[in-house]
Amino acid sequence: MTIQAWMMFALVLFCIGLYGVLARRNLIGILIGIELMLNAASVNVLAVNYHVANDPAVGRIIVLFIIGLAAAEAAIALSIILAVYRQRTSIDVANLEELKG
Amino acid sequence: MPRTFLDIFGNPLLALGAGIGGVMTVLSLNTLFCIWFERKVSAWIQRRMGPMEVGFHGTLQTVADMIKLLGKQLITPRGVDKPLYHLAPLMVFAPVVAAASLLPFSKTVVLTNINIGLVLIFMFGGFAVIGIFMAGWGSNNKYALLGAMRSIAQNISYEIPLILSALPIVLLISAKGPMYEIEGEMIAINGMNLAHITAVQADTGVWFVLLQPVAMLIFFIAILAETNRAPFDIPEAESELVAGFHTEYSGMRFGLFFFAEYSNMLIGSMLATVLFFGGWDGPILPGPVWFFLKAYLLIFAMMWIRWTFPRLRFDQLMTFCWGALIPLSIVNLLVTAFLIKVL
Amino acid sequence: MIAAGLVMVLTIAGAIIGVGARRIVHAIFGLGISLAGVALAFGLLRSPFVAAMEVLIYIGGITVAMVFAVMLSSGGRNEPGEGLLRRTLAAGAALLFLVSVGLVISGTEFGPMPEAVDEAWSVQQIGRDLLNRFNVVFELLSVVLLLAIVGAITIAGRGDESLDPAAADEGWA
Amino acid sequence: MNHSLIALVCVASPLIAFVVALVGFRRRHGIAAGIVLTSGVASLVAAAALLLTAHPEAQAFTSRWFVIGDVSIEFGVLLDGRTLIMGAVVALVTLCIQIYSLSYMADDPGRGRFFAFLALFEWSMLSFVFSANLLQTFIFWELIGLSSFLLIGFWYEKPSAVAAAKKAFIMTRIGDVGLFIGLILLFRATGTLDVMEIGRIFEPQGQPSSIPPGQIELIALMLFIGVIGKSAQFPLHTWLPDAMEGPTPVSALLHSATMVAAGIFLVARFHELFLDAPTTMRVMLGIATFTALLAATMAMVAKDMKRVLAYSSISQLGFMLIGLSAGSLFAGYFHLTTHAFFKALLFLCAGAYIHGCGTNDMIAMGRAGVARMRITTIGLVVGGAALAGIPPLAGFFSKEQIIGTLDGSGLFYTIIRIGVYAAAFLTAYYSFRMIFLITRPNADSLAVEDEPAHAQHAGSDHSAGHDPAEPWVMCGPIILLTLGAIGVGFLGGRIAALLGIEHAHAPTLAEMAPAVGIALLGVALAWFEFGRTGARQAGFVASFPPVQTLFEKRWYIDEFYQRVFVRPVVWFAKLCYGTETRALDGAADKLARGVVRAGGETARRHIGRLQLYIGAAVASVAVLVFYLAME
Repeated sequence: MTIQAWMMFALVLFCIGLYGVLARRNLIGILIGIELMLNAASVNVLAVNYHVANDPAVGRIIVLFIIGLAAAEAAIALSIILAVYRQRTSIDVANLEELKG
Repeated sequence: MPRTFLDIFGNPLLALGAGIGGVMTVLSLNTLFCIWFERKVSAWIQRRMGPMEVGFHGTLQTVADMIKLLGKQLITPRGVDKPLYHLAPLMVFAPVVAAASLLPFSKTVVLTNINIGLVLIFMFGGFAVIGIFMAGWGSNNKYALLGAMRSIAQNISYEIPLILSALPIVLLISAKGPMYEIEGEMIAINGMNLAHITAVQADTGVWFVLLQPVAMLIFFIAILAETNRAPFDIPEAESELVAGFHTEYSGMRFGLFFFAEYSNMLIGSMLATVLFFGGWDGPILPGPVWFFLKAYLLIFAMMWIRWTFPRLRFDQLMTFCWGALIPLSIVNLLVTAFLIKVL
Repeated sequence: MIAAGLVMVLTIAGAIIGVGARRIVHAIFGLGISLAGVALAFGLLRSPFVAAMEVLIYIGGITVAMVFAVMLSSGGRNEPGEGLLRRTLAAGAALLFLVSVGLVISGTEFGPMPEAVDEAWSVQQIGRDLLNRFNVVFELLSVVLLLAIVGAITIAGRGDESLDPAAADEGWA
Repeated sequence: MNHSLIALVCVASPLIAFVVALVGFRRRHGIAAGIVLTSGVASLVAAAALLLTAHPEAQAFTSRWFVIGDVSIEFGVLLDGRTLIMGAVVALVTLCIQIYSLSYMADDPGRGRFFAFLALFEWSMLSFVFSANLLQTFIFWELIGLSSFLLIGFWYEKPSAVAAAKKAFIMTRIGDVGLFIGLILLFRATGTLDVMEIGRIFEPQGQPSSIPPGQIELIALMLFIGVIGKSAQFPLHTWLPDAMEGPTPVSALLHSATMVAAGIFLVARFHELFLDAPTTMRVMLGIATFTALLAATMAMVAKDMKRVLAYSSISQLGFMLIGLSAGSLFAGYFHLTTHAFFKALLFLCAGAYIHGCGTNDMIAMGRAGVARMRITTIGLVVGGAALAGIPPLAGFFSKEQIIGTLDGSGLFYTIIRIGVYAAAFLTAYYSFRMIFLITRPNADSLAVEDEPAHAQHAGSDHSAGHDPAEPWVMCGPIILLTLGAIGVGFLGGRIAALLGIEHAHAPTLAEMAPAVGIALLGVALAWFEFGRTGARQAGFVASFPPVQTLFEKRWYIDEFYQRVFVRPVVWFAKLCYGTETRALDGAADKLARGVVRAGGETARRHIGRLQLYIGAAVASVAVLVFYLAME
């Protein structure tokens, strides 16, 4: 596999995640899309790490950091989702438009 | 150092096939044996005879049960979430097989010799959670769902002390490194390689249970919880939840859950054996025999506990994990690290 | 080559289920499949440890947490699907991004693959770098995780308060 | 048991007691007091053992704390004559005061905390005395300040106590800046932080060649500024009289062996350095003499017993500095030692009286008949006589030594000598004024009581009628210190030997004569004015009302500070506050309100569809990338 193939793969994964973020109305669905995008970034980093980088430890550590941050982000996002649900008994973004202003 | 199946068979596909075949055989025999053994142990503890009719002292009873299970009608209840319902037994079962193939059964031959075997085993343990949830959710049954929720909460909570109590071993091994001589051969030692963990114990003659008794206790308790054994069998507490997440499963699908449960017990015991009891290390008898002997002693201990202790309440279970086991294992880890640094 | 292709197909199929499934629970399982595929891809990219961490944290942690969130919130009721316009717009934006960045990728020349010693690829190297070179980042990440835990508990706990006025007196705030 | 271990016990046991008592038993007073007392006994035994088995030459036991560049910072104990004597005195006096506090503080709701702080104080002082390193010296110097702050402000419900604590802290802090600069300069000049090493550098007769004389003068001056703050010399002396707002045992501790003694001890510690700075020594001599005189005049007219004692402390500290700066380590150090005993004794007596009759006013005390507290009164007479310098009590020997050292000639020394004689005379006068006012009350005299509101002790509901009680727990320390005040004076030879000085100045009768004469003159005047039957009980200063007022108002120094420093600072602070709240905050508020309004306006024009925004952003990025890729 060439680096281009891996990067295209990551790009496709990223765009699928992007579609999820843009299209879903369910907050958890949006979170799923975000996770996919983060994973695409990880794949990209590791592909570069494998094919181009001189020091292969760095890329893997970056991915570990991404995973850790994703865990933190997911925890916060899910707790917000729960709080929103308790407030509105719905996790549909359409109902959150009153967040404005 | 041990040779892997890949070394022996040459062809990766052939090695894979042989490995899966071997592991499946071992796990199937284990299940058959354990079911009989459990019945006998419970009978013995309750002063009864247990199965006596089929075969010598009922040894063939499980086989008969198995045939009965195979012949049963596979009922798919109405309203189940079909893909999840059907995939669930597989998702519970597959990680078990994968995990079993990572353990060093003998001194000379292992299935795989991976530097991060310990992490991989925990990783496969993490997979099983998804399977349980699929079963509970897919069944479209409130008891199954409640059972699954409890099971997942319990599993992910107890995974933390499980890993934390294994880490001191990794520290102990790594402290011997980076190069270590085993039988005249210098190897780059790795704390997460299960074969290395066993080899170091066999080489020094000190089983880690002597150095890490606290970690061993925590590990054993966590394994009891991870395999949903009593006194942590709340996810399938009969009086509350019928049969937990596999309430709606029948026939051989149910059999697969059963199979996975007993296989998990075996893998947990084997992992404890590798980490704390020197794996295949032992005098006179060949390595694999020692290995299984130790593992089954631990399984016996699990059964003994199951038929002796009452079930915990769910909040007690969680408090015990977060309030006692995790702090204790962290303290144990810190003390170990400190001592290694100082000594 | 074949393995990589299979992994990619698996990952993308999982991702499509993840963003396309009507039932949110199915979407989560799609995400799980996709994450497993990503983990396999990590393995192919010579980073089995990262792959193990990916599975442990993403599948064992994040998807499970999502499942819990589903069970604690909507309970997996069937939501009304997204409108066609919404989906088209989203797909358009994503496609636009795909095409333009894809053009950039395909137009870029990458250097040759450098030779790295086996030692540099080992797990030990990750550990050493994590605690030496990237020590500050590591510490920062632990702080972030701690804050995330505290924040998550606070936010989720405050919801309880609004439901149960008696608990409000004990109060998290 | 080797010396280092004993020294460790001596220094560490108060710390342990402090931590245990404060953390574990703050609310269980009995246990806290027990722990602290045990540690006090342990310290005393250790200090006594060290003193009795002392080596003739200095020893230092240190261990490395950290290294900066080539300088290694060592922590540890330095054992030589100076530290051993001071350590023993500190341990003994502290223990006496701790025992005394058992009774004095018996009803206080916070006495667990009190005892813990006493232990902290003892630890700071002992560690300071024994310190082998300049950094350690400075750290514990500051800790002494902190613990005295805590103890002076112990009754923090009382605004005056809080103000006094703050005043003590801030005034001494002014000096500490000087000290810190001095220590840094000293380190720069010598390149070492080791106290013994510094002693060796300055030891040889004549100045060390490596350091220019001007620099030595500067270092000495800076150190002396620290001493001025800590030991309450003019012009930073005003905190000490106020510091009696703390419980009386604290005053006893502050004025005798710990807080103020630290400054004197610092001069004694670096006496070699000071000897190499003759100009600074003259300045010190002048300031010390002036302080001694100034404080004595204040003590003459004060009615509050603790205030009299506080002024006398300032005055006596001046005497010590006179001895030290006149070039005699022994004279100053000897007076420091003896003073610790009789001043602690006098404060404990004052505490007992206050405890007994509930007022601080000596005239009221006398009229309430406190003289019937026999043991306390004996202690008062002995202590007062020792303070006055009546032979053969402790104060006589040391003061005689100090007067004896002033053998320089010239106008400066003549003035100094006259000042010292005057101060000694006034000392005898005011100490016996105090004794007579208490022991020979005279209802027909002109003496006027202050308002009884001054009653300071917490449980002060004692009526004047019945015989005040003298609990044995209070009497024990008083008796012990009485014996000390009588006996320590005879130990001069031993102390000189420990300090490594030949007892050079063995006084002859002729040399003693001026000191004794002056003291007796003061006593006689006091007798005439206060003691004899039918005395007017109004001092001779009362005939000159302006002078009387001047003395009573403490020479208007406090007022002067209030006008010159405090008011401008307060005014400036108010100005800053006004600027801050009105101008800056107002501006910031306006700015913030503007931002909020702008945000509100924006938000109202906002449709709240995050996904649309994300999509738009991504699409624009994509277009941009596309454009760039096409370039």
